[in-house]
Amino acid sequence: MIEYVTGSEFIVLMIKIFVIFGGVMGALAYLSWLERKLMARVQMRPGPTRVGPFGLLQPIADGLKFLFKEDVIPTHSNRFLYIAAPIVSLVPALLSFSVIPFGPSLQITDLSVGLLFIFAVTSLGIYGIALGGWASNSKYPLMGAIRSSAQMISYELSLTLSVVGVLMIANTLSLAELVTAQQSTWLGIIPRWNIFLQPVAFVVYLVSAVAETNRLPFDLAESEQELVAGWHTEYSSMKFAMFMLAEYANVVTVSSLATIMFFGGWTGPMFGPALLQMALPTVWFLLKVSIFIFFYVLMRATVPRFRYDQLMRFGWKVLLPLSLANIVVTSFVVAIS
Amino acid sequence: MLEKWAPVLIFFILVVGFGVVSLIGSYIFGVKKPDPRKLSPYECGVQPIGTARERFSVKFYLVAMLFLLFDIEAIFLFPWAVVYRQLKLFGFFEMLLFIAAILAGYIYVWKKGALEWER
Amino acid sequence: MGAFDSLWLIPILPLIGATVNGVFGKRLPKNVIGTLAAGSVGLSFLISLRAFVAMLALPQTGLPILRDYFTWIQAGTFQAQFGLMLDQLSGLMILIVTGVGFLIHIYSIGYMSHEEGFYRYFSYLNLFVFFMLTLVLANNYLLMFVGWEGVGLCSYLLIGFWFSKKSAADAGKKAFVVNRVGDFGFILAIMLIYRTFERVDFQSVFSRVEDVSLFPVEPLGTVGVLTTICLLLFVGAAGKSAQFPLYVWLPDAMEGPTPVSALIHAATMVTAGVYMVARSAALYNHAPGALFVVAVVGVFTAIYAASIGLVQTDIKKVLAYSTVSQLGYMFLGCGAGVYAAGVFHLMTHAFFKALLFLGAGSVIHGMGGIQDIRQMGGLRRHMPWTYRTFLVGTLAIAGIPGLAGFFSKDAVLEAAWSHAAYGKLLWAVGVIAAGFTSFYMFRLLILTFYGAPRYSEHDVHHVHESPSSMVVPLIILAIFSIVAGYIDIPHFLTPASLETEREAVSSSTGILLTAASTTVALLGFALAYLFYVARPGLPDRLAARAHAMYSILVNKYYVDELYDAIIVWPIVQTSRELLWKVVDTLMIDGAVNAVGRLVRGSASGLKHMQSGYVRTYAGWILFGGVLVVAWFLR
Amino acid sequence: MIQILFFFFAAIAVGAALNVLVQKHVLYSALSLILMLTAVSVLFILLQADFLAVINVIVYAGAIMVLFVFVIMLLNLPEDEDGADRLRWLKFIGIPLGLFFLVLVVTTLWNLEANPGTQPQLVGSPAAIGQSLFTDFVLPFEVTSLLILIALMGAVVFAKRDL
Amino acid sequence: MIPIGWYLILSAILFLIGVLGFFIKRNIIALLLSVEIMLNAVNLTFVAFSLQHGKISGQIFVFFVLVVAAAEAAVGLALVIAMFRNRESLNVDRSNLLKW
Repeated sequence: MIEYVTGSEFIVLMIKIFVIFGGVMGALAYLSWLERKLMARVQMRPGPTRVGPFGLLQPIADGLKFLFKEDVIPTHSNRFLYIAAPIVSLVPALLSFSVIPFGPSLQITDLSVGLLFIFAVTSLGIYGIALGGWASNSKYPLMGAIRSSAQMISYELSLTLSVVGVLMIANTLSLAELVTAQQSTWLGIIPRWNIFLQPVAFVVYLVSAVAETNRLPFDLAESEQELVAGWHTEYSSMKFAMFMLAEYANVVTVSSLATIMFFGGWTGPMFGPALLQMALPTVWFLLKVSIFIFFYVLMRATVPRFRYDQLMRFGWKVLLPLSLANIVVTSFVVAIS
Repeated sequence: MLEKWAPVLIFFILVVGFGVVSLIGSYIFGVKKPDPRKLSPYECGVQPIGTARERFSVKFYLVAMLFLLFDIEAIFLFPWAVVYRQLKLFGFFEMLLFIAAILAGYIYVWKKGALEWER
Repeated sequence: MGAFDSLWLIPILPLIGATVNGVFGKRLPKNVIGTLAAGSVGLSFLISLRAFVAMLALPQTGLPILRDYFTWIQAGTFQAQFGLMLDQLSGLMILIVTGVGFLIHIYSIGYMSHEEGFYRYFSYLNLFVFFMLTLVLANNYLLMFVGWEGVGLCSYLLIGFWFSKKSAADAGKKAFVVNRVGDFGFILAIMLIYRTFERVDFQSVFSRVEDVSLFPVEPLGTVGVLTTICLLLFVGAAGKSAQFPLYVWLPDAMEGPTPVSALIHAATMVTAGVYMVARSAALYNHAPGALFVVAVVGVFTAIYAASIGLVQTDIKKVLAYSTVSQLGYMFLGCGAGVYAAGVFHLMTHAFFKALLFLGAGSVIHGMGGIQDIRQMGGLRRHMPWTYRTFLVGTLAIAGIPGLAGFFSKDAVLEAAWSHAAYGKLLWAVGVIAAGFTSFYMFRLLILTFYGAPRYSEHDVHHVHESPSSMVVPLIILAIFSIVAGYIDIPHFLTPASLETEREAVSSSTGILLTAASTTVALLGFALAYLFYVARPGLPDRLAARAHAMYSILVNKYYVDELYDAIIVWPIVQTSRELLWKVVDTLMIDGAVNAVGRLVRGSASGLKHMQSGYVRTYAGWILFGGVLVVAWFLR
Repeated sequence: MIQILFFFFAAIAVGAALNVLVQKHVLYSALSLILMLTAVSVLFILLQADFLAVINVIVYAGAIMVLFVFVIMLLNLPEDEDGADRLRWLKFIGIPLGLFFLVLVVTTLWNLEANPGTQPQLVGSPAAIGQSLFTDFVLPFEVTSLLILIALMGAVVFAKRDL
Repeated sequence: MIPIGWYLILSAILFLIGVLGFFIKRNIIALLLSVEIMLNAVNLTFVAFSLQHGKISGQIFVFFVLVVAAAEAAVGLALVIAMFRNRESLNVDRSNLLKW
């Protein structure tokens, strides 16, 4: 043990962990800024401008504000669960980053079951929502929590099934191997990305991912006009911040997964000096992810919300059969080729 | 083997630590001015009526149940997909049979109206 | 697909028909049921025909055609395949079964049109055809036995088709029980065959019989074991083909619908015994003793049944005894070693006896159910087509030259004559039986169709010709009854190893024999004419004069009564007095009741364990589980 | 190191399992159970069964326990079990019996002198499991689908009022 | 390396806790939870033996146990709902009609 901890490998690992953790936390903070700014642009508003240039210091100000806000715990709530819920929500959301490959070597650990690991930890995130709503002992949060968790598990199904088609082609559950499998090109130009082989799976994945993260047009859980703020209506200060952080983390996770599975992860054209070559994959990766995030925000700004029955019907009666059909067709094609 | 998992454990401790520390920080730095109105459940400004612990439609249970059973199926699909190229056509047909059985259940559920949210 | 690749379709098609009709028949309209039933058999006939024609084109060495479909039974070294075998013999048989069967299906559509259980009838009939084809096409004794039992079952079902009528139900039971006696012989024969040859398929058995050194002969000796096998097989054949003394079920089987009598009890099932003997020719040829028994039983049955037929008054009973008698002929032919003659007669008999039965059915249909020929007469005018075809049938069975029956009967008698030891005697008895046949058939014809009507218009409202669906099959069968004799069946069949070596009957002797049998046939006709046309009072006076003889004949030699006294009555009495009152009531019921009391007594004590609380049940489970673990870890 | 991990997570598992029994409100019991099975999953990892560990979390924590939590939240039970326990005597039989069982097992295992350590060569990778599951265990696998089908139908029939 | 006996003892302890849960708890959902504890304990033995014997089949069994657990949970909880509808209570001791 001592050798392990003092070994150079361990030090590299710790550096990786802190780089990724810090980077992710920073990115999540600035995601809120990005979202506010973009939304405002779409609505012909300037967005945050006061704190720092272009409001760039806004997230820091927000964070400080959260820290100093009064922490309200409603009287009739189940105190222990009420406090535990935000952590239960945040920890799985952040834990996913331990296996995501941001670059060829910028990955904390490459598990042989990496993809399933992400599914496993995100499936735990549902407890944060369910318990948060329940522990508040209030009507809107409970309603929002139940709705939200039902929605999440409904779409988690199609999300899980849509991935199977990709796995049939790649034959691995390790995220790093998933990326390297897409490294080569067809005809020297077209990258060998799975999006070209599994377009249906990608569409199903994308829709499910939006629903899974409770974002518009699937944000039924917190639809402001009906449920105030959904499961976190009663939450304030740092606990609220943690719910928000978890949501953004989930957005980044599903976007990263989409990049890894369908868009070749960190692969991309290589050029320039050695130092640049080291950084390029991570740049490509972040670029692809940010396109997804951009898309998310635009969706939020433009698409109207579903009705709950439409939402459930869409998930169960359209996406689920579609993903099953995709599996059957893919397996047939793979089997005969 | 375990070397692969050790970083996960470290990261886990880090993340939990972050959560706990920030909660404690908020507890320390936060203002505390409790007042019964503030601590009562939010109900758009009016006095809360009745208990919040209401019973919900059984449909939510049905959704969770369906999810559970389909999830089991998905779990079988993962190892299958990973070894699919070795199994060849045999794998295709055995999974076809499996999916057919599940599909029968799906159609049953659909026909029984368990997927309807309108009513 | 080659002609032989579709061999399996031949039996399967009727099975499909039977299944569809049996399962969905209740909801189908009658014309669909009829079309389905007749169509499946008709299709089967066409496939059979194609296979038959293709088989004719093959060289002799290419036969038989064998198809193994799957291993049916596998137990230790014992193996039975589900396999079919096609050679000249089975090819001929499937043509007869499907061809005659098809015509009778067509006929039945008209005949049964007003029946309640229309679908049930056709389902049974199709099932019967399936089993019969299985029997005929089987490539081993065990599968043959399946068909054998299957046709027995269908026969039982069809005889008892009008099961609400006690006599019909009883007749069905009788047929079943009597057949069981024969089947028992067959089962024993199969066991002995397996024990001797260690195989049950025809090919291996027949090839091993040639090589005597291969099979164990203890304790019976080579000839002894073969004779035993053959005799046991013949017991089976006698049961199915209604030979003395197991013929008693067949006349009673006339309780079934008439087309059934035509199909099962004249043309197909009853010939299964003959087919089996002919199929086992390779065995019989090595067991001359058994062969002689076959001949003697055959000829005895021929004359015995014919003599009963002389005095019967029920139109179907006459034909039934005639059938028994003709089956005796077939066995005579086989027993004399000329299997081809027996099979030849089997074929011609299938045509004309089916024709006669269907004709009789047509008469009964027209008369509104009356079967007693004493109440008929003069039907010639009302039912011209029935009359004409019936006449053809009569001429054919009586052995009038030029028709089918003449040739085949001649072949049989010639075979009998050529028998080494008792040829002349067998021939003489056969000829007398032929005379009897001729007499009772013409008697039947005259009493039914000639003279003045003896029925009252009060009983029979409107005597009418039958619908065309019934008449057309009659005409077709009549044509076959005429032309079938010209087909040289004996020559065609001989290659199928059906022949023993014998000196051929010289042509001059042959002509003499033919002349003699023809004379006897004409004599029978003349006598019938004398008795029932020229001097109508004569039969009664003769009956009065030879009263004892007459009553013996009318009462069928009191065989049924004898069976009743010797077999049925003792069994019934033993069952009632000993088995029921002592064994069942006292011992079995007593034991059962005692067990019941014990259980109830202990249960009323133990029931308190069933508290209804899940957790106490779990407690018991834990208790048991811990005991088990403790047992293993002790 | 690995022993420390084992004892740590074994302790969590046992503690959580005991907590399932101790808690008055069944929702807390369910949450405690989730903790327990997560600990068991970690033990699976120590036993080189990575795939099963992840699957265990996905199926148990992600699906089965969600179902439990849903039902508990839907039915919204009162905290205490009503009425006196009429079957209190069961504890006095069940607990000693269970402890006897435990003593039996533990002594047996403890006395197993030639107690070999676990062998490290076997890895429960998804590919290995898939290979075995879809070739040697095809029949159970297909039968499983029937089990799921029947469970589906049964659950719908029981739970849905207006059928 | 950890001796397999440790795993088995741990599994036995967990199993025993599940069994005792069956005797102590009266809430039917708690009983189902106890069953899940027992199933998990059994899974642990399966995996331990799988590693011990170097055979993957032990892990396959766990797979099937998971399926059974899922089916049991789905049907069992459906029964719970049906029971609650009729009795407004989840106390198993109140459902004791199934007796002599």
